[in-house]
Amino acid sequence: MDLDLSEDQEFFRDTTRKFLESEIPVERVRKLADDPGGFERSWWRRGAEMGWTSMLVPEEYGGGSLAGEGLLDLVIVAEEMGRLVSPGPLLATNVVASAVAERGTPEQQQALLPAIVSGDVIATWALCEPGGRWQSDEIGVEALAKDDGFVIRGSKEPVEAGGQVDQFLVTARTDEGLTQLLVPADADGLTVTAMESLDLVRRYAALRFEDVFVPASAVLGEAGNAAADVERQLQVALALQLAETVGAVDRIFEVTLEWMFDRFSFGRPLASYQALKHRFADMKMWHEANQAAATGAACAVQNRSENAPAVVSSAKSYVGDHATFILQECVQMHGGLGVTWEYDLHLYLRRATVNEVQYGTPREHRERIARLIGMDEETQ
Amino acid sequence: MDLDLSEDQEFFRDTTRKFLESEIPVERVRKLADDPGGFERSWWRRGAEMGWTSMLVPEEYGGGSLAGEGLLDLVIVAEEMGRLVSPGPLLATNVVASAVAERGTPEQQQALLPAIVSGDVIATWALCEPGGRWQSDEIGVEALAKDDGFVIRGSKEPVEAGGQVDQFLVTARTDEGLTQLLVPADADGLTVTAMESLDLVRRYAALRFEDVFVPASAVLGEAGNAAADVERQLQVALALQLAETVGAVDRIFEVTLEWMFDRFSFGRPLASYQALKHRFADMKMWHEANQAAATGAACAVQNRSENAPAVVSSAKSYVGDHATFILQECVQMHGGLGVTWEYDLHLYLRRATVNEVQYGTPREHRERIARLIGMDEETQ
Amino acid sequence: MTDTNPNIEDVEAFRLRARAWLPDNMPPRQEGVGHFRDFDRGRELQKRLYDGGFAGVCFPVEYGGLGLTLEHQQALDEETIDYAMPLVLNVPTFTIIGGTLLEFGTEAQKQRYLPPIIRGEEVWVQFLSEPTCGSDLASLAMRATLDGDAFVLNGSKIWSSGAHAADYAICVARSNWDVPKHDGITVLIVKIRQPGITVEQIIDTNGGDEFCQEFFDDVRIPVENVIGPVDGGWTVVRGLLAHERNAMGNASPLSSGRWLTPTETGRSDLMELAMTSGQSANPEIRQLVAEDYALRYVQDETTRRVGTGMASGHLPPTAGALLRLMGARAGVRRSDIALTIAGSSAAAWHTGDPAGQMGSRYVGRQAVEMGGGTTEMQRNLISERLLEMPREVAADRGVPFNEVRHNAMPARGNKG
Amino acid sequence: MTDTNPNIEDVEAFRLRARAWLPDNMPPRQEGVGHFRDFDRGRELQKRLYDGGFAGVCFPVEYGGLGLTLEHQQALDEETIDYAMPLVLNVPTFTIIGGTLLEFGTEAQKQRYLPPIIRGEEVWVQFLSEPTCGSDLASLAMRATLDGDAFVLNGSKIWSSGAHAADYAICVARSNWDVPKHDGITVLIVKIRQPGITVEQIIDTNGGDEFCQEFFDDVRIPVENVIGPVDGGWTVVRGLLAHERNAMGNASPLSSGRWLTPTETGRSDLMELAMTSGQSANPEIRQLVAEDYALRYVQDETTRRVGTGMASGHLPPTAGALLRLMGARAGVRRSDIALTIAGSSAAAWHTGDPAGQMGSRYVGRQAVEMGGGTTEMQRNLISERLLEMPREVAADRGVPFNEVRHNAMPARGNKG
Repeated sequence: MDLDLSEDQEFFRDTTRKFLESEIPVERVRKLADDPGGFERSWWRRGAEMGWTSMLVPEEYGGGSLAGEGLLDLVIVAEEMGRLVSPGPLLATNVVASAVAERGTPEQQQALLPAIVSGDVIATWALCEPGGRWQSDEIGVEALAKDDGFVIRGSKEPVEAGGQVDQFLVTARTDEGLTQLLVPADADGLTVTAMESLDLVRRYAALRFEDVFVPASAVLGEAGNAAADVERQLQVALALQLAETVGAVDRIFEVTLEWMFDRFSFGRPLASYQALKHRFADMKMWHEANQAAATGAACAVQNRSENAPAVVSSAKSYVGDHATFILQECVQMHGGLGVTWEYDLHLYLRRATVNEVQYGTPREHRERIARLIGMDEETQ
Repeated sequence: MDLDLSEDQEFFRDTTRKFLESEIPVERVRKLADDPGGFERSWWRRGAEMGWTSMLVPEEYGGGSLAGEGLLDLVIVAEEMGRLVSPGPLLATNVVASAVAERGTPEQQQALLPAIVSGDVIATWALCEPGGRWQSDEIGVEALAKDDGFVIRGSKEPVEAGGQVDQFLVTARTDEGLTQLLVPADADGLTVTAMESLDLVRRYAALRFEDVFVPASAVLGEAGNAAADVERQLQVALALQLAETVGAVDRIFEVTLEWMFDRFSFGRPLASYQALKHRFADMKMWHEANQAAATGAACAVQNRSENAPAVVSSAKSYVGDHATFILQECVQMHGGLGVTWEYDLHLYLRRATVNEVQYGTPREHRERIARLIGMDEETQ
Repeated sequence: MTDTNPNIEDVEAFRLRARAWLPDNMPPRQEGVGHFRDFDRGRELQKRLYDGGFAGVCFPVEYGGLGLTLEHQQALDEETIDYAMPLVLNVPTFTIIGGTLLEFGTEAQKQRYLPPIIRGEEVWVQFLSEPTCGSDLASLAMRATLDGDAFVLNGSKIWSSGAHAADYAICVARSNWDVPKHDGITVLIVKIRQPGITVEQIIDTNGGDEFCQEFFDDVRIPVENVIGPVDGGWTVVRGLLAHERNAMGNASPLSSGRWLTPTETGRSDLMELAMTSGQSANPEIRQLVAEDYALRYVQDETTRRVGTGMASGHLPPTAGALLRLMGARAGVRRSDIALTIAGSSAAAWHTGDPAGQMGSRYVGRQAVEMGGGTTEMQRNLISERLLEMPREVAADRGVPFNEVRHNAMPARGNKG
Repeated sequence: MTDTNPNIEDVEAFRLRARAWLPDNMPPRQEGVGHFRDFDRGRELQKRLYDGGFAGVCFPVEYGGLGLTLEHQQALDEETIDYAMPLVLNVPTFTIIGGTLLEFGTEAQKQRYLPPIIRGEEVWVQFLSEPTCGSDLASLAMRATLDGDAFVLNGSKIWSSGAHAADYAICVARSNWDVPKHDGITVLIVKIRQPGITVEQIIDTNGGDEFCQEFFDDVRIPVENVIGPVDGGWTVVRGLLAHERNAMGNASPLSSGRWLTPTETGRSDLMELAMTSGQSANPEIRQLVAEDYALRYVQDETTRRVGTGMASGHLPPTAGALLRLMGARAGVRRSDIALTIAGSSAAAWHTGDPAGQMGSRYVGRQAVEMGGGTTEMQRNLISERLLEMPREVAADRGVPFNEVRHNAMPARGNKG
């Protein structure tokens, strides 16, 4: 959480928190574990009314943010959802909304944005491919020009909420280069297969494109020249992912610290044992650093800072390593209770682990940093 | 230290320790820091009398061990030398002695072994090459057949005690493959340049071979077919290096544990603080593991176990990572005193650090393990 | 364990007899996980060994054993390395329970309980931990009230592995609340399946159901089932824990057959995953697989060193805590490596992809830091017992148990 | 620091005046290491700023400052980013000493000592730690005995950076041994070069000579040099430590000019080493260089977050301990990375090879975990003050100092 939220933002945060706490407390999340979709459309529409899908969309299409910095408002929602391991395609839908808002034709915008803002349509980004490939130069799905349109071939996985959405934004490759296409979920030749997931309510699917035809009007942005758009989408995704992780850790750190005071051993509260106190000091430091990194990344993306690519990867790799570490420490502090299904902690650890490895692992983002800071250049 | 030394070995250890404590205590090591050679020949001869150079040599050449397991006796010396950060080419000379004893012609053995055993001749192995190359397939120094002999070209560095020895064992490459040659220190065309060293008394040098001619009788073992000999030498070197490191840590762990009882803070001994106690528990565990690994490696080399290559690299990589870590923890326990020149701890940290990165870094040995356990084989 | 009998069978003769008998009588080795689901298989295998005259090698003849030496057992272990063995009965049944009964049991208890153990007929577990105990085992609050010729037990036990599939338990209870915690403890033999005892399986974060919680409602245990003195059971508990550490250091003579050591099992699961996921040439992945290999090697050597050191007396029995600590840290590291190798497949995978297990494994990784006493307790033990650093201040030292602050019993079904 | 004066110069006017003045008056930036060898350079640069009317921006006018606001100082910091600045005087002279004198000094002390500080004429250090103190600063044993109009000081101070090249010190001594340790402390201003004070440089493990130890033999300090109440100096020390933490969080208005943040300095030394040693394509080395980059970025952001949080009151002043802890851990990690990149060259190298520095750096790496209070003390602070976990048992709490067990003073030249 940024320490310097505006009054409007604080109010927004409080409203969001109250809504989530009353509408989708963790007991409800547990029940959704058995739901094939992992969330309910009607609930998502109500979230949309709260502004969850409008922050990155211009006012003319029903969008709007608190003070013109939509991403900084949206990360507040992501963080609150992290605090309650909420379901819902917040990241997925907003990445697509943002891409369409920034690069779509008026027709594309009119067709998609109002429906996304109202919560009637949900969308996701089909970026990653089998074998953990997600970087621009690894994209293998082909889009071949044909009859004033494109034929798409190849596989995308894992795709977040792939089995639940109405609309895909597919990152593919034409002869000219990276190209993005808007593909409806019911397109002919598209097979969507549910995958298993570590998270209780976040669903993933594998998409198989077998000669899926889309008209030229499906291209988002410029065919063959989508690299910058893909980078931007990645940054938006990471900013939201980071905020969610930080929110999850924040909640568990609070709960665990409380536990330390309540639980006694040898007649003393656990909180009085120096070996444990020192581990909490480290956790507190890492958690402050995680929050600083997540806030810094969101600001860099919001402001389109020149160094945003390296900043988001720095935050992603640091938070990826430290968030799950803190949560594992919190499991340990709880003793046996911490490894039981019935205690909520593992729901948070699952979410943070999923976030750690989706949209690039910490290791992959460090490799990206090495490239971004010029390690491939000639030695001077 | 192996927990199950024989009575003879315990006696040998005690004698060695007493000799080192009286002849070369740490204050004396500090004075040798300014000596270009880092040790005195006369002292080395007295060590030789104690058996430091005879353990890997057959009795016919004046050698002999306690009970036929020379390497297991010799690691006792290495460990005791580690406890006092002693100078002297123990590893360097014994690797050559062992190689000549195992693979030398009777002439080579007669020429070198008695003189090594008496301490009159010291020798070292010139294996490593610039850029941190030391594995068999990286050797670049050439030995070209010429006139019933070989012409050697190229650079070897760092070479332990390279500026102090009488005799080099050079690992080179002929057209047929790896070849080892015995080269006297005063050979024509050989330039020896002293290098700087992190250790106070262990010296290294760079060797430059500019068309150095040696007769065919200089070949140790079989020309072109030395890979197994090189592997064996590496194993002997690592067993000795590991024992020395373990000895260094053993001494500092003792001293630091004592310090914890003597030093008071807030009216309590440092030893009473749980956060520090838990760090000592970890240190104790790593140190036991280091000792187990070093003993296991020495046994595997002594017994020529089939898995000795992977065993020594496992021990080397594990001990390399953990020995210096323990020593750094001990520095921290000492506070400011631990980072002063005047306090002895840094001498041990220097020795352990040098051992960590010589004859392969932990990282390089892990890469070696990956190869040895079959990661380059086809997936089944 | 038994006096050397000059008339006992020679070790080599014993070995050869086993070598001849095994092929026709024991099935080939099949590594299990030591799970309660193997209990029945364990009973059957042990019965076969018993019928062949190879059960209870180091147990005394008078209680159904063979009265032989550790060397005989080791010879049997070597001969049976390629055969299926009832390994699941070693801990706790043979080593911890058997050792504790031999050390502290009455003659009648030994006569009654040891023979069925050796015949593989009765499987035991331990009822030690309680929901309110945490690391402080001696703060247990199961109430044992003397009523005529029986103790009446009320309370709850937890973290007993496979209790619902076992027959008997050693149960530790509080018989006196007016004295400091160590002075009011009584140890009892409890038949698990009897009125008043409800066994519930606990689902862990990975969906596993190994652990149980037991609820005791007015369970009557006859006084002849008390092991050691009434109110003086803490000595028995300490002995029991020593048998446990011995077993962990592979230093118990009551153990029969052994697990393959990690370096004997060939390719590790991590290497397998790296190879099959096409990452065998990735230098960072190679580092991790090799680190795991080295760690397993060093762990083996450390077990050998500490185990023989405890056996020879060079190391005290508490040195077992070093193995427990190392095992836990290595287990955690391995889960981290597994996650890194699995990468994004740990989060979302196709059914059947082994990489998909690595996320769950990571989520449940702390279990190894809790079983058999938390890692923090091991660090206390090592620093205070092995290194003799000062003991932690215990606010309950010398204070009657009923005046000490305890944890409240969580409500059943509490989610914390 | 000063009341807002409606007549003060507008921030933008001040900025433009600086922008116009700087090119002809200040040399270009050159990153130093903040070492005492830069003291003379610092004095000279500060004199130039003073002559140009840019010194002591937030110090009150009555003590030689400009009496302007933090915004003025920030504008000056921005304008001077490409110029050499007397950064070496920021800590401790301007921020810690200046701040402490302003907060606790008498009017006469402020009149006497602040103007020469602002003119760059007098450089200060802190005499806090003692050889027997360790982490427990309040256990200091420098003896201050009142004798007429002066305190007579006897004892030793240690770890004062560059004391032999400085002019004055704030010195903390014990004036009363019959009360608990916090209640008998007096803080004094000490001129360093005077009879009875011997300053010795300590050689560190890397051969550096930054730190000093001072020996006091009957040094008379006039009572007017006492800061704060006699025996009540612990309040002053706590204030001083708060100024120190503020300075570390880049949150002190008395600081002038700033270091480049790690991400502003371009290629890190680690990246440079990786590139020049031909390892830029090695995937593992790339991981490490990138890890360092990420760590530096996150450290910058954390400093910003915690610094502004302390300034706005969202975080208490002790939050500075988070930065100190993070800085130390990151420094240690960087030394480890440096060693890995250097590889065998860290052990043996040709003169002039930068890789050769990495071994020494590694050997001296713990220094960052000690300066400004050990990492362990930071962890105590964070857990006990920020997280409000229970305080450690202090055996000396409420006990007269002369009845508490202390460390013996090591003999001079002791090697431990």
